[in-house]
Amino acid sequence: METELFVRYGPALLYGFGITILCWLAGSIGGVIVGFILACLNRWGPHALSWVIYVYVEIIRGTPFMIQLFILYYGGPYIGLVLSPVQAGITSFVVYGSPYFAEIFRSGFNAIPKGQIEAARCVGMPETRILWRIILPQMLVPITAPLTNFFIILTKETAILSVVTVPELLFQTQTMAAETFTFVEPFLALSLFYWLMVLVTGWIGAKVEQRVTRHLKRA
Amino acid sequence: MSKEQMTTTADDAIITVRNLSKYFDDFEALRDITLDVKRSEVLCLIGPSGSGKSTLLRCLNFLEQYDGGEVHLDGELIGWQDISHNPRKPLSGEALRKQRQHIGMVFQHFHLWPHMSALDNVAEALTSVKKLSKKKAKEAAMAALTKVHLEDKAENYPANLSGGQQQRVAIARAIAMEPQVMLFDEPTSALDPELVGEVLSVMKDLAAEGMTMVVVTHEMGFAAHVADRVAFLDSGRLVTCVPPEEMFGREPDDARVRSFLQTYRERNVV
Amino acid sequence: MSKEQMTTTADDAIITVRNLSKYFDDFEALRDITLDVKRSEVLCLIGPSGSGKSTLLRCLNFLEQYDGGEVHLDGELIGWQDISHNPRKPLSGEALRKQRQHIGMVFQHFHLWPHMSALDNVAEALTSVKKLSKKKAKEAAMAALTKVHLEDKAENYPANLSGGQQQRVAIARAIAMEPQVMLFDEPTSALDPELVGEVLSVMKDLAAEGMTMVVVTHEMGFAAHVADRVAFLDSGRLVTCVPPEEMFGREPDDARVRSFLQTYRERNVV
Amino acid sequence: QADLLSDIKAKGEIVAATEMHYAPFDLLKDGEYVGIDRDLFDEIAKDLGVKAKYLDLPWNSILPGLEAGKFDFVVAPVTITAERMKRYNFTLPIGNATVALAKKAGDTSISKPEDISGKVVGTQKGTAQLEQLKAFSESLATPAEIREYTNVDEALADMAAGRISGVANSLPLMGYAAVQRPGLFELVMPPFGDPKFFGWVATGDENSKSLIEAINASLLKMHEDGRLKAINEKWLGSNPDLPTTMPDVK
Amino acid sequence: MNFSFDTIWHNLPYLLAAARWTILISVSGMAISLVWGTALCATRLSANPFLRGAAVLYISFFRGVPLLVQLLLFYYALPYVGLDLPAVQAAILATGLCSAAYTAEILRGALQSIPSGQTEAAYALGIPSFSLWRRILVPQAVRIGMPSLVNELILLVKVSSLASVVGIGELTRISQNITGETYRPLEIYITAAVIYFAINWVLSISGRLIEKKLQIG
Ligand SMILES: Nc1ncnc2c1ncn2[C@@H]1O[C@H](COP(=O)(O)OP(=O)(O)OP(=O)(O)O)[C@@H](O)[C@H]1O
Ligand SMILES: Nc1ncnc2c1ncn2[C@@H]1O[C@H](COP(=O)(O)OP(=O)(O)OP(=O)(O)O)[C@@H](O)[C@H]1O
Ligand SMILES: [Mg+2]
Ligand SMILES: [Mg+2]
Repeated sequence: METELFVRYGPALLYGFGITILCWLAGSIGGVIVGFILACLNRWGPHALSWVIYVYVEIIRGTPFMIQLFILYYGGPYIGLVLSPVQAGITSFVVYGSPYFAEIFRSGFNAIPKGQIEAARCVGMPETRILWRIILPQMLVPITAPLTNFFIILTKETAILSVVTVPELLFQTQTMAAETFTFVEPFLALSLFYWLMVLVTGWIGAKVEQRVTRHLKRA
Repeated sequence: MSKEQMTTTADDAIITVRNLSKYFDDFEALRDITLDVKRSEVLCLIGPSGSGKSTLLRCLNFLEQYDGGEVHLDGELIGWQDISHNPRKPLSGEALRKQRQHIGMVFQHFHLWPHMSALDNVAEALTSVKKLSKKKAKEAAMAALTKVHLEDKAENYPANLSGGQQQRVAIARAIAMEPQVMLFDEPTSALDPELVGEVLSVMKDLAAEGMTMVVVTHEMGFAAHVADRVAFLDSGRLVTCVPPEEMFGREPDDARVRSFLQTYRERNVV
Repeated sequence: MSKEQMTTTADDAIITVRNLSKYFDDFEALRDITLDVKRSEVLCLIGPSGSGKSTLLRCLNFLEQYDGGEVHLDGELIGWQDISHNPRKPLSGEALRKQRQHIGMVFQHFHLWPHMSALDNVAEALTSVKKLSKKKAKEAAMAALTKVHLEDKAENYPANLSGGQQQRVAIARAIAMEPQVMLFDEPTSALDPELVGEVLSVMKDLAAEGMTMVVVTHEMGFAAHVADRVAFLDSGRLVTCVPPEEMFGREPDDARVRSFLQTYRERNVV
Repeated sequence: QADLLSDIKAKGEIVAATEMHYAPFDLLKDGEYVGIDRDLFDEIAKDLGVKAKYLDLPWNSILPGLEAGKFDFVVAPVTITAERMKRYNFTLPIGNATVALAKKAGDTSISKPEDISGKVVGTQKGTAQLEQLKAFSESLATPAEIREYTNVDEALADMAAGRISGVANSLPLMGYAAVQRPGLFELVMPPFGDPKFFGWVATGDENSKSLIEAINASLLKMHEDGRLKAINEKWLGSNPDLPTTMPDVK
Repeated sequence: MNFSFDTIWHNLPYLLAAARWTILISVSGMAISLVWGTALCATRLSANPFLRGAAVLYISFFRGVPLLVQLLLFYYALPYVGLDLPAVQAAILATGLCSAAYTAEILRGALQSIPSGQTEAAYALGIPSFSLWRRILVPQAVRIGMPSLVNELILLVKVSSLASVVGIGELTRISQNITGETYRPLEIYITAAVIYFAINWVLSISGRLIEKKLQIG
């Protein structure tokens, strides 16, 4: 183990970590929002729209992120869509994540007993209010874990952004590996950074879960 | 049909049900029900298990999309956009919501929201529908809970309440909204005799304030005491609908009703 | 406490409850309950809502881990490994399972499995616990459903059953297992008078076959007809436990019991 | 003391890894591994009297795999540099690794390497060619902006998409790209920077020494009997001038 | 841009051949993921604090370390402790074991929304815990969690591309190689995407069918 490597590449690695976090946060939060909108439109929107959403979900979910990103970044200019690497990275991240999130939300909707929604309708609650107050808090019970899962998966999908020269973490560690012919150290650094992100994500997930399952704990 | 009948409806009928029918796939749950509920009346629905009492109640606020016939509340067609059109198209969510605001319901299985405390269960609709301030809503909710003697359990989640306590929260949730019409589906099934008495007196107060009520019940004593009229359902059909004295006071005409009431009579001579 | 008491227990007691107490956080749900249930006896538990009836029942098969005292079934301590040890350690899942096989239970909220048809709900434990073949289990399940008049709804899922039908499935599920002891938590709350009569006769048959039953109920008529003894609970305490004639036949001694029964009496003079 | 060569001979098989993604040295054509490396190494295996088995691995895992002993030898072209020689045993040069530039076909603004001055040029990250390009760019009046890609394909794709004006990589590679997509890419002559060479590598320890010697001997034989020339002409259309001794590296 | 269908047509057989590896690895991985994931979930919820802790540790390790690193560990590090797995087995094991951690969490989430009364009913009948899981908990958890499970399985199909680091010529790898020869990345990648889509669509449709079948009522 050559520790002075970390001193030499530390700044670059940290910079890459920053870019990774930026893309991850922007992409996954955007993905959650788009996914949620898709799931809602699918449930409450017009019937024709749910077909469009179905096709979108299946196609985007069914194809690899690397290829989507490649097509967006290198194919985009042919139709006049010229994006910078980080722009392309975040955009494709939002697009890529949204169908997964939409499916997770769909499963959440399905988990709420029908009777509770009927009860809410009977007191005349508006549908949006039902969504926020009755459905959402309860659907977080079954979906917090899958959501956490997918946030964690996305931390690692950021590595693919290196394909379009986004200077993220993997990009930096690859430089480190190539320039110094060490393998253990760069991968160790890489794993450590991802592990940190996963740890924090997992911790937040657990906290959210604790909160949303309060009512299930019997005294 | 019906158009003419409707116009002949007595003025004081708030709910009119005409030739209502409802299928679950092939199973005929309700057949050709015609029934009026007058303003401020308390109508009790009795009948054997599976006879369609809950289904009828659920059709009244369109929780079940009925297949044939019509239900009017205050002259307004419930649920469907237009009856002449075939197939029928249901109203939009918003329009349905408007209609349902006037109809309260207590479910057979309570359907409390498990993630909210008893108080929040009651207060929720007060803020979101009646637009009361948080504080006002909580006060009103507390008042409703007090009516059903649950003031000391206001902070419990439904999972931490006994069966009867849950049922009382459900009742409080519905009456707090002060609807024009209340639909009760076995509101006392989980209650002890004392509380049945209490709920009965709450309902009597409501009736005195002019609320219309349709109550499904298995407690004949309850029906006898609280109802203006009692309707007997069997296998999805309305067998009879008469004042309680006629239903319980003398030997009923209908053989089905007679045998239904008999076991009850025998057992309750304690 | 208890050790000596236990040995003095009458030989024919199948369930012995000694100084049972149970807290939910700070709330004392049961206090110092001591009670015997004799073999083949039918014991009814009555009392106001929230008095601890369900909790007591749930302690008997250790669905609630009681905090103090002990429950024995046929001389065997229920739930805990060893009472002298502090804090108490519950039995392993397997040992608990063995104990619970002898104790059937019908829940206040039924707790049917929503993804199984009525028939499968009843047949499930017959295959997985009694190790009957699929075919045998279905036959036995069908027989149990027939007892509660549900043969034509065997293929329905719980969501497609009426409240009373669900309750009957829950009863069928428990009695099909032919346990030594049955715990019923308001088994007739969703049933109409006729069916109450039917269930009553099913229970009488079971009693005749020697089954011991503990029944929580709000129907005094039911208690009067079916019970060997009636226990009255109030605020977690056992107020009295006497034969039904004593409870209902004459004016009860205890003021609490008296006021409890009064409303009921008044209302049921139909 | 283990000896790799005798182990290989005893097995009768040498397992060699490469990334089949570096035309014209290594490529996958119609599902089969072909290229200069393949042709050369087949001959060498024949000389050694063993069968050659080829593995395709991404570049990232080739050197770790070699060190973990998952295979015997690397037949991917590795640019011979001083730093790498400290860690691995290289064979004699098997290809020219000098940097050359490719531009988009028809781009008249570039006619010689110096014309990249002030333009954006892409190359593969972590390569010796990148170092060369950097040095070259610094020597220009206005240096070029250099963009690093994980793979040369992506650099080429980005040039086709119009984001960059040139792609720099080893001469054979750029030449091959220009031949494959004549309407799209064009080679800019001459190559620039220090002359560099590709070699193959084995682990840096003692027991691979004898294998390297045997392969070197075989390579020299191919220099003499014209097989090397024939193979290079087949793939490149020309014969690079490869040294027969280990080149001097700084 | 001149899009070359010839290139696609010419290379399709090789891409399809490579897809066989993708399918082999991902389908075997799925089997491990589902079976082991369910067991892991049960362990995670067990009353025994040691078992529970072990499951938590397992999940945090396999979710925390990038799969690439896990795979490299399985393939390159295990030989040092005397376990030399062939590349395909290493890839299947690594993807399956890693995915199981996610599957376990999905199931755990779904299980939490099954009302506890149903478990109590099973307890009261003396139903053994294996039957409780197999007949009552898992079918309902699968119904609720199915969309998330399909998500996970689809991700598993895609992540099988990492098997290339241990020398397996699966779909992504081969399409990259072909790109290196033809210099036509868009054509080849789009074709690969279509193949991935076809595989994943089968998964997704099966998922929806199962979901429908398990729908209550
Ligand atoms: N999990 C819990 N946490 C806190 N309090 C509880 C919990 N379960 C029950 N309680 C309280 O314990 C008391 C006894 O409850 P229990 O369910 O035994 O009543 P019960 O006699 O069955 O009433 P009912 O006739 O209404 O079903 C009630 O006041 C209830 O609020
Ligand atoms: N969703 C459904 N699908 C199929 N059949 C149904 C459905 N809901 C109810 N049923 C059937 O319709 C009939 C009437 O049900 P309903 O719930 O109205 O009965 P009920 O009179 O309220 O009975 P109870 O007194 O037992 O609650 C029953 O036989 C029931 O099995
Ligand atoms: Mg009903
Ligand atoms: Mg109770």
